[in-house]
Amino acid sequence: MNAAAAEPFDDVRQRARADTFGLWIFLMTELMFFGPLLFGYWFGRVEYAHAFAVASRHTDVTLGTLNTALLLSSSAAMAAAVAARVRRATRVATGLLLITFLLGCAFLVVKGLEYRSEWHEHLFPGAGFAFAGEDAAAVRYFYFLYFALTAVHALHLIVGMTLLAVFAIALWRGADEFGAPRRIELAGLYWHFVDIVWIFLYPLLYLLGRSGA
Amino acid sequence: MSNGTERVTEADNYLAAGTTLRSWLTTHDHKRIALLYMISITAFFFIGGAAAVLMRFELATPAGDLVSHDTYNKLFTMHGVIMVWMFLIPSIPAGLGNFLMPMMIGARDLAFPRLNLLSWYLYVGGGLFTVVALIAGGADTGWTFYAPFSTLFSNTHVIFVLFGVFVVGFSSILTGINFIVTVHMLRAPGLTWFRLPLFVWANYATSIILVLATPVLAMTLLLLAAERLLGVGIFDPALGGDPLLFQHLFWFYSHPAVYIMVLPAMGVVSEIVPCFARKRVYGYRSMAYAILAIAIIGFMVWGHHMFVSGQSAYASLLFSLLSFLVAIPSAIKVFNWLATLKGGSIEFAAPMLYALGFIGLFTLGGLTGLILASLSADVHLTDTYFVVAHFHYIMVGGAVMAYLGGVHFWWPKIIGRTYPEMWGRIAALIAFFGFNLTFFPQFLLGYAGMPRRYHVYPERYQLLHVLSSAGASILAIGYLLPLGYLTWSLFRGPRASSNPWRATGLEWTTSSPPPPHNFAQTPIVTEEAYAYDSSADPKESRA
Amino acid sequence: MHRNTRRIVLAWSALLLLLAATCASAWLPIGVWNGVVNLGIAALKAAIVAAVFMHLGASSAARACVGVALFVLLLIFALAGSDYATRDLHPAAWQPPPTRTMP
Amino acid sequence: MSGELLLFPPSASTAATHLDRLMLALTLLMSTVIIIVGALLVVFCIRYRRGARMPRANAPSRSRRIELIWSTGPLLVFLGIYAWAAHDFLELARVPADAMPVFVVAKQWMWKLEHANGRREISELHVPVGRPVRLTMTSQDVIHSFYVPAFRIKQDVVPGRYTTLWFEATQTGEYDLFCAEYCGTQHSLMRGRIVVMSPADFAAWLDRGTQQPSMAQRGFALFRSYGCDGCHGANSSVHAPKLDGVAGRTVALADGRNITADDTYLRDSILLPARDVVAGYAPIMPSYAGQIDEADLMAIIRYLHEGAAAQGDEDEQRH
Repeated sequence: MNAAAAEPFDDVRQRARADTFGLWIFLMTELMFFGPLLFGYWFGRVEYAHAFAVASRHTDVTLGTLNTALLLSSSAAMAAAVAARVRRATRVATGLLLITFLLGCAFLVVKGLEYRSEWHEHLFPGAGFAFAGEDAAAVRYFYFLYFALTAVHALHLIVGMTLLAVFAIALWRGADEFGAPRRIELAGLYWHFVDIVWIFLYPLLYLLGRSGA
Repeated sequence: MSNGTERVTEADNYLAAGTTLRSWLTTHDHKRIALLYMISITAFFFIGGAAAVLMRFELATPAGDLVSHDTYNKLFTMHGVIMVWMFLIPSIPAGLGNFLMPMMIGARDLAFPRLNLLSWYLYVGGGLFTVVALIAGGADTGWTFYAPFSTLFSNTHVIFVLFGVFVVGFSSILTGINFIVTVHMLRAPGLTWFRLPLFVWANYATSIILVLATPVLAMTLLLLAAERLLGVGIFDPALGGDPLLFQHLFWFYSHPAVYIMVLPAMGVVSEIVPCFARKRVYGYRSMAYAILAIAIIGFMVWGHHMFVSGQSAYASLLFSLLSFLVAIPSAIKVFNWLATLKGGSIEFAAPMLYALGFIGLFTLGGLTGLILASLSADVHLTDTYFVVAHFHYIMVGGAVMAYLGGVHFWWPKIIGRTYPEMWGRIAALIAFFGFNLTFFPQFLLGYAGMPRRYHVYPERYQLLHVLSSAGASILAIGYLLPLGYLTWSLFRGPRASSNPWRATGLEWTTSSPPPPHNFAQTPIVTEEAYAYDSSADPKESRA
Repeated sequence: MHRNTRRIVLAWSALLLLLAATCASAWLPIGVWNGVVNLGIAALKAAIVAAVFMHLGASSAARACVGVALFVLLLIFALAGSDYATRDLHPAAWQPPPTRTMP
Repeated sequence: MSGELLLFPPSASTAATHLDRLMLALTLLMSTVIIIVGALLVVFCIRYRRGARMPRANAPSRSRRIELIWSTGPLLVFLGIYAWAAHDFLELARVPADAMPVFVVAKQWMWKLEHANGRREISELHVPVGRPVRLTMTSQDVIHSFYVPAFRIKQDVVPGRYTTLWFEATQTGEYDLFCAEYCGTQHSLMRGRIVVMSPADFAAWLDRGTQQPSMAQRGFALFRSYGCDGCHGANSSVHAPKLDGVAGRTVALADGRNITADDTYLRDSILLPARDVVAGYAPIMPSYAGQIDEADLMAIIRYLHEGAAAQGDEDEQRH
């Protein structure tokens, strides 16, 4: 009796439903993980409404919109990859996984560019924070949340991208068992969750106060 | 259901299924992982307990003559952190729950066996890391880590302790996911939701809290560490933040956490009382709904920790009302346990003594909780020993009593040997008496105005402190006894039959200790849980 | 074009259109309604991703999961929010004491 | 305080009498419930122990009526307790208008208190009996908590904002002051005394203090020494808002909002002038964050409250 896992499920279909349900619960824990940051944002927006509007006008909305488009497209590519894998069109699925991975890389590159320009403008909320306008403390509070939210999101994105890379390489090398359709589906669920988080971060961090209200 | 009483041959017994250390450390068997958990939980319990005993000796005298201010502050932080995260939260869900959940629903194992092993490694890794940090320098912030003291003014190993607790948090999350999926998808045929034992209900509701509240703690501790390391954050008033923001986020986790600690204990008591009263539990359906109600309303009451913290008066009114509502399901459960006793045929075995002790002490703890939920009383009593006594009545009087009761009740099933019954009863009585002598004087101390976390105190409180310290040493004996005779029973206890207490429940239908895959073939469930009949006079004596 | 792929492309174009809409609406001087419109569109986009890409419609257990999690998440905003909404004293600026003791 | 066994702290304030009445009722209620539950537990255990000849045939295992009673019953009792306690709590929250102001600055491990006429005390507070006293408190470092068991009052002192607390002593004597929120190494030494005196003794004590200017006068001196009057003075050429009588007035801000200039707003404007700029003025005021001590800040704000009276008035200003 080796230490192999006793297979608690009788059939593979039930195993797949359990994995999906388990992953959905995990995604909900990730949602709660973003909770405190979102509440910190809500607190800042209520207490320092004016300063938040001023600060968010300093974020680069074109790069933000571009990033959102990239991530939405990567989500679509991922969904197509999952559909292809389920249809056993492995070649197509591998290609689409690669496209999703590249779109993820593009997102990180654009994000890196944004970070670099904000670093030069001394907007990083560390010791070197310098903001000419009024109420620098509240602007610094906004920028802490901006960097915290985008950094935690980027971290989750990187985890998703490594998953994609591993599956793409496995399928490329023909390891059909490792790259089973239900596993690709699970990776897809995780990727779509990371995309949904960004869908909400985009208006909060980039579109607030654009209209000068 | 076959009521096999034949002795278990060496071969098909999960304990003998591999004796090398590697077989234990890489096991996927939920029963072995449960044992690994119970060993590490017991070790952490006695480390935290040692810190408590040291504090009680220090507090026997008004002057700070045993340990310095700093050491005392580090002691109560160590006691808090270890007892909350390393003992109370994992004890019943991860210890007993891991062993029993699959067996009670007729499954071969949890839904994700490998994830279960990972959660143990996260628990032991995070736990050891925290204990080393606490001993090697310690943190003096209290287990509540209030900002801005923990972020700007404490110069101790706060970051290490935060990281340790952060890792242990993920172990709870994984256990929660495992339990929820298992209860939903792996129930034996015929085992509908309302035929589940209440222990399964309790752990299911606890898993919902674990899964939803622990991530909030993880992010809050991360923000605290960021503020302490990088000087950036949302809690530092100089940076536009608000210290009460930390308290809101911390208590949003920590109040549901106290329900994580007490709900499984209620589940254990709901198993023990019907078995030793030989009677079906009273109002099974309302008990199940009460468990779910506690889990959900438990998320809405955290503001009663902040009545005097500068929170707005209107929010305090709202939280006080919600805190009174969450007390209703607990009251219903106590009445149902009492009603189960009526008309039963009660046997006072050790598990039953622990369960009866739980009912009494949990009721007193709950009632004093109501006093603290009353707004004007809380203004006087919060942050005093009244609060310390209240939550120890629920945690030690409730959760620890139920944990010990559960360990004694399922010991024959887990180890395959019985413990010395007389010693079991003596230990339960000593623990009950020692507990009351330790914590009842603290209610009086609290009302007399003795603040919490005080290293030195005015002389007029000394007599009550001496009583409490005396009680603490008796309580320590009450906890060391089981360590003694249970270890003896491990090696030389008489072999146990598969159902020594003639209890209902699927875990008792298989052999003791159970085979690696629990059941020869998956059992079919045909009737309600707790099919006891107190009028049938017990003929054959217990094996 | 495979039936499934057509649904995905359709959803993708809807998402991009909504992105353009929310971005454009940000410049309309409609005051507080900006926030409402932006978050509304974001919720719509999230719903599309969840329904079409994640097949949330298929499993009721997952829907229950999302419902409970959102409810509990909103509890933080509702109850802690009630404190901040009704707290009379605004947080005054705090100045670190002249001699700051960093660890 | 002698070391005898103390079960009940002295009841020396209006809040204490209300609280003791509530506590008596709660203790009686809770002890009856615990006695009933305990008695039922013991009686059932004895009567229905194994081997006792008792009728056990058809013990019911659920009854909707009983379960309804024992859930709505406690609910009604709980709502009653809630209403009573909430009423007392709201009384604690409403500060009487004629309360004597005392300013408290909590600092790691000591209390600095200051009366309106400038008399300062460290970890001791002298108050007259029978007169409401309002404490305006802030902290210079971590969260502390002003706790007087004899008055049954407690309020956390949070850095970054003012918290208020009021009491009315009903009995002369000396009572303990504790810090109830853990605040670091010597948290248990951050204790003090509240000395309640008769009004006459208090007035004498207030004067006998070392002759020093009233708080408002000290505030005026600071107002000058920090150069505030350079811009805000009556005859200054700089375009800055005039401050006489500003405290309590509604101020129109540059971004269209108008707020009442309470203590917090005045304090904000000194430390973060650029946040709420007054309409019609440029944000050119330098920030004084990190330069003015909390106690001096309170003195300046006190001066802004009393305005011109404090400038010319040399003799003792009794409040």
